[in-house]
Amino acid sequence: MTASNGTNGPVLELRGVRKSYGGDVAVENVDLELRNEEFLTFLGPSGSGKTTTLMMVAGLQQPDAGSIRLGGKPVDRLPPYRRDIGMVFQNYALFPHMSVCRNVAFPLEMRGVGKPEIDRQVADVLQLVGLAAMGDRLPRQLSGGQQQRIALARAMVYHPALLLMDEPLGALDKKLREQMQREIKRIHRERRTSVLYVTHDQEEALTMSDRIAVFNKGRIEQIGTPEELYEHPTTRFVADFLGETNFLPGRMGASEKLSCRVHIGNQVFDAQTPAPVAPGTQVVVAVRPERLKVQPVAANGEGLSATLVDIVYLGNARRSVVRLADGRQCSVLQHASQADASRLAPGQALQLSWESRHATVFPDNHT
Amino acid sequence: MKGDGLDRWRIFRGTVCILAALYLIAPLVIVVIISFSAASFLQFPPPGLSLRWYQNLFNSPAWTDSLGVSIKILIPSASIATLLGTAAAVAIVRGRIAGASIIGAALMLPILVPGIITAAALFGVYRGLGLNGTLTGLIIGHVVITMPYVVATVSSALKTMDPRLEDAAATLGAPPFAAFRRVTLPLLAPAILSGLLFAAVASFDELIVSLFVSSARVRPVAVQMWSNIRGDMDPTIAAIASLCFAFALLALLAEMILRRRTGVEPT
Amino acid sequence: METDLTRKASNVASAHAIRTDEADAPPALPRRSSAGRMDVRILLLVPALLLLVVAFIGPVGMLLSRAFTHPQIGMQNFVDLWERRGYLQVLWNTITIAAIATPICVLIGFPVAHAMTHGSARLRRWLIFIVLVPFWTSLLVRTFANVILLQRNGPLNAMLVGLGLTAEPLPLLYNITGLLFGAVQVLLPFVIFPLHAAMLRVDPTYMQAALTLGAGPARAFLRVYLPLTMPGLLTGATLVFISTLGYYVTPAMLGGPRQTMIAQLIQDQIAQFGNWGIAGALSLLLLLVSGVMLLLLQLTVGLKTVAR
Amino acid sequence: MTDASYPRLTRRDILGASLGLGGAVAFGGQKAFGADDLKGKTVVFASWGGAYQDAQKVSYCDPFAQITGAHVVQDGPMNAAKFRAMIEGGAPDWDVADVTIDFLYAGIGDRLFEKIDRTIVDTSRVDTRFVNDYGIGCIVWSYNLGYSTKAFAGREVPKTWADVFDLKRFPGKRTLGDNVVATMEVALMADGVPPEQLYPLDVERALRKLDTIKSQTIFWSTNSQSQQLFVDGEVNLGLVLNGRAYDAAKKGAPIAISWEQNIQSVDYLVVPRGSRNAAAAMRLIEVMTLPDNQAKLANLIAYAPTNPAAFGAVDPQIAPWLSTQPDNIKRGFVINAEYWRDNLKRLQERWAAWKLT
Repeated sequence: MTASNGTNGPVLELRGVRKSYGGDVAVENVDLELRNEEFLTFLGPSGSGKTTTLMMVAGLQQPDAGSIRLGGKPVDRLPPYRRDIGMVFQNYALFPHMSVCRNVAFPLEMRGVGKPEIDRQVADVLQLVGLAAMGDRLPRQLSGGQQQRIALARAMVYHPALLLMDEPLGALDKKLREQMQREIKRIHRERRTSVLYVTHDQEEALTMSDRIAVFNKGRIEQIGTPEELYEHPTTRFVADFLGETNFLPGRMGASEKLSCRVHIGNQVFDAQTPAPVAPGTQVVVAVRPERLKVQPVAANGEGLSATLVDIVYLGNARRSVVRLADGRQCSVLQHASQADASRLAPGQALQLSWESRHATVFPDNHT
Repeated sequence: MKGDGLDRWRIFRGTVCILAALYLIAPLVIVVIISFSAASFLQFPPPGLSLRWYQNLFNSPAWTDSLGVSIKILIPSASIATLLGTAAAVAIVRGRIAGASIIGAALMLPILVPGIITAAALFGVYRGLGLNGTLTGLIIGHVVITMPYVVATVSSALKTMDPRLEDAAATLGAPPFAAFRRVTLPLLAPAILSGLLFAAVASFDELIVSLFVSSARVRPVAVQMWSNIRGDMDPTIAAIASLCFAFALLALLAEMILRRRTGVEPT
Repeated sequence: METDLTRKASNVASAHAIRTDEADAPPALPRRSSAGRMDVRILLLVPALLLLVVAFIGPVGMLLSRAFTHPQIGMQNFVDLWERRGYLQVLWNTITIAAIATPICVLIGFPVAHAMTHGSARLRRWLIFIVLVPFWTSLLVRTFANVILLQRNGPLNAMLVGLGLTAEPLPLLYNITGLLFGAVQVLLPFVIFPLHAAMLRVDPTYMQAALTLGAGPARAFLRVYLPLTMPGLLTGATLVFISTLGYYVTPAMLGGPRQTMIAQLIQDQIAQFGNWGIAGALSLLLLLVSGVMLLLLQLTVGLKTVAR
Repeated sequence: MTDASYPRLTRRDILGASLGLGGAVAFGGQKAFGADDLKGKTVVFASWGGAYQDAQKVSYCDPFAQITGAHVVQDGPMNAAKFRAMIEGGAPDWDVADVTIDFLYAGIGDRLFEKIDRTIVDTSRVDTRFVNDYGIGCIVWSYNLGYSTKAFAGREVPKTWADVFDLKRFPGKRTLGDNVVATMEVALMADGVPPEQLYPLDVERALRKLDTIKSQTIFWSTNSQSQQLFVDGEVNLGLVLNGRAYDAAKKGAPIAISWEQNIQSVDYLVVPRGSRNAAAAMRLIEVMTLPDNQAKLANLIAYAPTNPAAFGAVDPQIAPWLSTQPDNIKRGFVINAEYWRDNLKRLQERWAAWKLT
């Protein structure tokens, strides 16, 4: 349990983990550490290997290579029922023939906990998830959100060292999902559990996680705090997958450490580069829509010239679609007050600009 | 025009359904009525009503003995078939076994191969083993023939069952046997019971293997009925047939209730 | 009771298949391996497989091998089969009867399956019950019931004469009429359940789409509905066909000597003449014909699934 | 084989039997065996099913069970192939079987039977012509032309076998046994062969004759079925056994028989070789020979006794139905059991092949 493993070492450690099905590689060379009490999320499109990795942590699948350590101890040879983990499944996997209480009591019974203790702990955890009154119901008599809480209660009633959650909110509607996100965060804080969470919903990942590991094609593209990932993506995939990004084609100029210059059309801009790129290489410059500034064409002539195509009303914001000289379209997000101030109209000639720390350069390796 | 065509189709469909229902059920109803006949021959409608054929049935040692034999075959064979069939279904559906689907198909063979072939084959082998005319021989034959039902019923229930329930049990600390006993088995129970019921009904009805393998001393009801139908068609057969029909109806209703109560179904 | 057995198995299987369709089955995970190593659950298969091999495959193999070894080694039994026209006649009878019974079953079964799938909830429940009842009732009992129903002075003839449809009672028993009447009755559920399962899988919006796209109901049916239910239809038809091939009780009780079928011949050869060789050869032919039909089904339905 | 072991049965013999001239008249009742000495034993009695076997149960088996305490299991119908298969298998399931005379003769040659134990069975009670080393005659009976009195009410009724083959004068379905024995004789007589020239049978001629009515004929496989066909009105005329016709008529079926060209035969009780209850089986045969029991059977199903002393107790109303009635003997002939002994298997296969075409 958490106590035994102190606050120093990682709860979970993956080294060079690999898994393939037949000839298809599902997970390739994954290295990862999950710190104590951390909420770590695996984010990625479907088929990116995130669930497979989770399953290997749970012991429900076996890695072909690499090692997995839980609480510092290798668990490669341990079956799921001997690993100190709790898991919440996508469709909850509540035992349909058992009442809520019996479901939650199940892991305690498996651990040989005495009856009075079971009753006490079940009552506690049902209290925690706010369903103390539902103990005698059968799972099918509960709503989706309630089932989800029971699944959570069942997975944590025995204080496992690590809680695994596989797209636990996937089946809920948007409103309920947001409510459950807050709930899970609250429980995470109260119980000080370490959580490994899988989702394909980037917003969910951004709002809930301490850190996010972005999966793509069986590999971890980048791992970091939500802010790091959003503001400083290290790969084009991350920049693209997480939030919305405009990619402007250009050519690499001189660079020094993380700073560089990049040519777009016949203009030169400052930007950042997460990895060294040889000068002259075709690159793309990634700029978030909310970081793009638009101005009517002005005398000083700074920025890319563009034409406003359309303005989309989003309530609290406005999205402007602009066309660049080469015909590409870009998206610009303005806060309502900002937008109202600038009073643009379709057809208007504009200039686009950004601050250099908000522009990231990636090699143009896919079109 | 369009509505016309659909309406005509509905009328046609309704007519076919009514005729088909009559076709399937009416003969059985007639047998039940004749079983209460007062006449010595199988006449319809019966000239009068009586219970004499039921009395005849229960007073005749030939019938009561054969009923006893059928039960002595049915109980062990249905139990063994259920046990072996369930185990095999679990292995095929849940085990990671190379060629599981081929093995599954092979287990269905006894109901795809015409009964006469199975019967002749067993009869031939039993001759050398002295198993013809023995309860053991009949029980083995009935297990072979009824086991596929259990395999089919249990494996289709297993396939419908969410495999993550077992995964969940494992992550919650249940070793495989405990997971099976606490989660899989209770969820499969309705299917297993339904398989058992089916195996019992099939064993009771089984004729061809029994015909080859039984003897005068060990003769199940189906064979007794067969030789009577071939010989002496008096309404006693209608009486036993009505009882068989009632037994089948009860078994079917029980199975339907079981099926409705399956926990996996979100009804 | 061979047919009895097949029919029940397919009942169980399809009844559960229906359930699979109705309940939404969990999506298949890329399958897991709890243990990674060879699964110990293979041991659970041992008793069933042992029984299957010792008490079924072995004995059937021995029966079939007698075709080549009894009374002496060689192909003599097949030469005999070829030379005695009677035997081939029976094989031909058997196939003809199966070939007549199958389309009748499909023609009656299709509307019933359709009503069972698309009718009102009450109608559906009743139809399923009505089709299941004979399924669970002993074949012997039902065949006996047909003897009573069809006899010369039986209720059916009484009704026909009463309605003035015929002056004289019709000969309905101990001929092809009687046999088909009994056979189709026993076989109907075989075709109804697979069809029903296939129909459940047809998304109703397809038919609506076809109708909005300008196809008349008849055309929509022929071009959309029928092709989509074809795999179920073919499965049902094949089941009917091969179970008819193995019929014993029905032709023995309802047919005449001209409707003697191959199973009766096998029984006669063993019980009356002790000709194990001929019996083995006939069994082999019977299995071969059934096997070819199943193979054809596999190919057509298999290809259909690929094509879609 | 000497003639002595196969006493040729003649019409005169049967006539003699009916008049009680043939053998020593038995008296003295049963021998003194201890009552209930077979308690716990089970004896399997195989016969031809239906009304006949019911009558045998009441007349032979029940008294036997009462005297000895043994339990009798009824089985059937008797089937020659099954009988042979049992003997080959080593442990026959049956202890006593009722067989026709042709099978008795065939079975002696093939060593299918236990020798009758004359220390148990008092063979002197039975007409000597029905006593064999391997079986004791139990009934004398005949194949007859039966017809529906309802179908032919107020019209000409069929009399001879030729009438059965005359689809114009006697329309409707007819029935014959699904058995080569007697059917051949019937067809040949219908085709004009006089009874004394029947044997050896011209089988192909008989089959050609049968082809003419094949589509109109239902072949019964058991005697009970032959009764049922008349009861149900399924057929209008055809081949039945005299006792079966009597039983159907007694139960109210519209059936009458013609005695023209009737074919007479005898059934024997035998003990299959290797029977595990041979001694008990002999006791059952012994009980069968008692006159009271034979008379009881005759009164139930109109099959004639083999114990001449039994005739005294036969109901006079039954007499016209008995094949041993002098008038009935005169109009019929006795089946050639030797011919059938020697040709049965071959003709059965020919018959099976013909049926399928």
